Amino acid sequence: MADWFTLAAVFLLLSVAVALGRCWRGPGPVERIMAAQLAGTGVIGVAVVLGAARRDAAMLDAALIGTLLAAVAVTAFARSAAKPGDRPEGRG
Amino acid sequence: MSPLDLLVAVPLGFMLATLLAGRAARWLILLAVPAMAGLAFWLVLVSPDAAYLIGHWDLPLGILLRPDGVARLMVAATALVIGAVGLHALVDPPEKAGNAAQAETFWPLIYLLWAGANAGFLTTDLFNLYVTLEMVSLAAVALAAMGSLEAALRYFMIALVGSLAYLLGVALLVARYNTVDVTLLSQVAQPDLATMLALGLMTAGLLIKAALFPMHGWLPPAHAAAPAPASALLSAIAVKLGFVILLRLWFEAFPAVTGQPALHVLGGAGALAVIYGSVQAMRQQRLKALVAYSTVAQVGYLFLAFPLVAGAPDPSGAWAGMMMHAVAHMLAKASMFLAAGLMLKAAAGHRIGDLGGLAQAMPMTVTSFGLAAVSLMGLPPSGGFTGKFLLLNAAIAQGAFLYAGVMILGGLLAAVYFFRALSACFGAGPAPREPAIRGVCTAAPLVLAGLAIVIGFAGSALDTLSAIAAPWAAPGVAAP
Amino acid sequence: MTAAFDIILCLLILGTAGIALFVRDALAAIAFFIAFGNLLGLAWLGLDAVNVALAEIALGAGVTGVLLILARARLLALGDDATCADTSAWLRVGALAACGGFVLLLAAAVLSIPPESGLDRAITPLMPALGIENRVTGVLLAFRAYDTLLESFVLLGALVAVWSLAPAGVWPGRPADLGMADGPMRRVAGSFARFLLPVALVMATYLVWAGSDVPGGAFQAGTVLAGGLIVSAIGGAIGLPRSDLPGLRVALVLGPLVFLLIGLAGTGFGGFLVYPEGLAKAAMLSIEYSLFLSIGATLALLVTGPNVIGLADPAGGTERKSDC
Amino acid sequence: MVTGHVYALTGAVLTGLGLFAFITLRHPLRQLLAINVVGAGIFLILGGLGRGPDATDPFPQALVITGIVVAVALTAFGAAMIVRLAEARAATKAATRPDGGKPGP
Amino acid sequence: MSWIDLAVLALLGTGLAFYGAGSLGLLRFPDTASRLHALTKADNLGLGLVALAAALHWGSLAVAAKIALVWLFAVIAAGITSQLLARQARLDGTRSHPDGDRP
Repeated sequence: MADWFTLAAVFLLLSVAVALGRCWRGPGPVERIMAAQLAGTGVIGVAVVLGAARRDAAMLDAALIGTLLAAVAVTAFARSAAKPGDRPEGRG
Repeated sequence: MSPLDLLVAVPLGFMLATLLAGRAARWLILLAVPAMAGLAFWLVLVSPDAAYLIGHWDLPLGILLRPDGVARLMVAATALVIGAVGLHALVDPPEKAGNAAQAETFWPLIYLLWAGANAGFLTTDLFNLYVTLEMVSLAAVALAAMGSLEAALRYFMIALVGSLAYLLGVALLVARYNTVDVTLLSQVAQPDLATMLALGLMTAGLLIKAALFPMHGWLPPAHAAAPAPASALLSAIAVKLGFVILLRLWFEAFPAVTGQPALHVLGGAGALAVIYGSVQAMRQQRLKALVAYSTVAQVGYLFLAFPLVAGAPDPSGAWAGMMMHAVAHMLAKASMFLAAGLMLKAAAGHRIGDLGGLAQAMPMTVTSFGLAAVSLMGLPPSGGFTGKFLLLNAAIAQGAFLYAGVMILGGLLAAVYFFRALSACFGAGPAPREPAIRGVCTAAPLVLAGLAIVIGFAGSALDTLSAIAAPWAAPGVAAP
Repeated sequence: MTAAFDIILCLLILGTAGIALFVRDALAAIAFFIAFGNLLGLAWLGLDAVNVALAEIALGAGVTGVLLILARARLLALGDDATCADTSAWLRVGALAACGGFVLLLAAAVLSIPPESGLDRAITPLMPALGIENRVTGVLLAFRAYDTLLESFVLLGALVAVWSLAPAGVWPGRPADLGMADGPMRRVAGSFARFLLPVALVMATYLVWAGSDVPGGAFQAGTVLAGGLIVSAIGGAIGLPRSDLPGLRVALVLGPLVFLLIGLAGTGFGGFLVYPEGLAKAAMLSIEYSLFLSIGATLALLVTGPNVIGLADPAGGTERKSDC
Repeated sequence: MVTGHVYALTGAVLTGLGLFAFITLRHPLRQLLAINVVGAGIFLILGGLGRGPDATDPFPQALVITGIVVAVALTAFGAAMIVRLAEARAATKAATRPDGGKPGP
Repeated sequence: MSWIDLAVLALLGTGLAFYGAGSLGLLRFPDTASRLHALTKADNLGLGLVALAAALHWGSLAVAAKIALVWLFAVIAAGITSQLLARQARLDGTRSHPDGDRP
């Protein structure tokens, strides 16, 4: 059974590679961020699957931290992609 | 209670205290100076078997602190330099006019530098040394950035590369020997590919940090542009940590790996540094750039001594000369940067030609500059003279006349460029600006320069001190 | 099958690193750097080094990534898009030859060393005395606590160094506001932050607590806390504090201070950083809990950068108080 | 080929790749990125060579964690310096313009 | 091979299929909105199914809870980010020059 999970991990890595291809091609920042986000989800999937293959529950903590900080990074991306011309519209 | 850990813990405590004290932080130096001076004095007198493992965890896991001769001398000199610079900065604010951020952060940064330098001098653990190296680099870059952000960024990048080269070497050693302790490595080191590559990488990284020619490029702009107290700390202390780690590597951990040719590469680079730094110093028009290039030359002597120490039948003379030179340079160069800072505040401009009339306006400060120059040139009686004399002796005894010639030439060139600056001070010039300088400011460089001279008379005491637990004396004596 | 996983992962790591370094667009470079960091985290999982994987995913990919994103945004606002000018072909050829030779030499050295967990044998018998199971935490907080102590000061020192860069006239002000410029996005990020901050706090506490026995620890936990704080600042849920706020200073100093005091208290039991018998776990937990708070605050402020007079919005950026 | 060597060799290549990028890239932010890649490579060498038959040595693991924290601290300081330098340059450029530099309200 | 194992394999396979479809969709779809669509599918369903497979395989309630937490976080994070990105894409779309220009 563990082998099946490792196989799944390999497959997920390949799908991460495909997502990264989109990230490379762009064209816009939104595409790049989206692709990075998908790659992040793929990595989380690999962590879960690898944890199952090796029966190491601590790897799930890595997945948990990964989701959390990926969300932080995407939020920061979204903030930075906003052009200097965009002023706040209605605050508070 | 041991001075070995307190010398690190106390400055760290002061760093935290400055962060909590806010604007009153600067006054803490009045407490720190006596405390650290006392601890350094204690360390100088402590018995050689005071070496101990932190937390009592045995090697290879734990970290060994050891009060050998090098550590005693460097820690004491560091206490003198930072103490004097700190008191100086208390009276004469180091920051750019009106920059409150610099005024406040200067203090925690010098305590970080102090703790990092002491920790680095005392430990025998190569990974621990990496952390202390980063403490010192971080503080040094931030202090340099108070003068020129551009020069500091360049310094930062190159220092990072140096750190990583060092870290890569440490990584290879951990993997190869399962230990990073110098005393253990000295027993197991083999001259194989991994070890030689590790030693080469670490040496290259540390030479960047120590600014040995041709890796000196970052030093003159950073040191010349920083505020005077910061320049003093950078030239006196930040550069020396790399040198001390190299001593530990070349003479203690890997004497079985380093051969004569490699030692002569270091010595040759040192000789070139002496000549190149001196020639560049002669060509400088700005006073602080001159002093900064003089550091490039003086660092050269430290490495020129490497083959002399290794080649001597009885290395004690060359070893003492090298350590004496290092200490004398710390004191004299700190003094010189402080004096130069005061002189430039009073002078009409930053060029050497603008110094006219200063000898009358601020005789004490020009005297400090002159005394520091005497030691750096190696004129008797001074620490610089004793150090160079011992090295020269060793060189002649070994028939290394090339090194001897470079040392003599370097002294002559130093005389040329320092006399140029001094004679400008005595020359006529535009009336200097009102030197609104208080006593401590004048006293700090004077005391440091005076010490650089006085240690020339304490030659034999320093000789004994430098020989404590020296790698060539009795191998393995330091292990508890 | 495991070997295939290892090799594909390593190829992906090398590929992402190459693209992160040499792609023209800076945003893509950072995106690839984050992907690279996450894949490295997987590599550490592959090596069964979960502690490091947590640190790499949290710090190496997460915090460094956010840091670079924000730095790039500030540079872009100044008209610097951080694309690389082409360097001369000769330089590139020379560098390629030098680095290629270096890699070959390094690879030969690496292959000459057989991989083994040599110090494991020395560590395992010492663990029962500490009362914890996680050997990495044991190394970090007992055997090499001195390194960790100094390291916590490096982190604090980096923040002081960042502070020292503030231009004249803005001290003690605030760092540049991180808030989203666009109103609706700000609201989305704000509600996300109100969810994330408590979650991050719980999770961080869990990581410290778990760190004694299973992978985790103060640095990983502090990073999670920092992530929560950064999102809150972006969403406007919390305002950035003034640099001289006494409470902030206490939060920053707390961890290193507790660490230093426990270390000094050890003098009473035989030496610096000696933990009293039976109390080792309590001492380590106290250090870790205080350290993680300080690390969280320090990392969050490191990411926000020095206090700044924004050129795009003079004066406003430093003094505006964000509201909830 | 052992698992440990696969990762350690990847680390070696990463180190060289980062070094090459550091030499050939001119933008300081990119150089900072390159330095981080070099650091990651070194850590991977440490971890890979500490990989035993069924566990990875906790000692190098702890060193790597320390190294990662130091790297993040220095990266943050470096990024702050890069941004401040760009701002200082923009400010001087703006100050030399006739309109006094500050953008209008 | 037990029934549970078969179920695990089925879930794993379906999950991986969703991942693959999401990645391919991201690569092949013509415009931003449909790519975003692909992204959320892969995020939620792919990871969900794979996580379910892992939880079944583990057979421990505590671990299953943790896996559920991972999935929950991922879904929430994906929801937030797709909102942010959709808004960003709309802002970009209203401008005449999509990328790389500055006022």
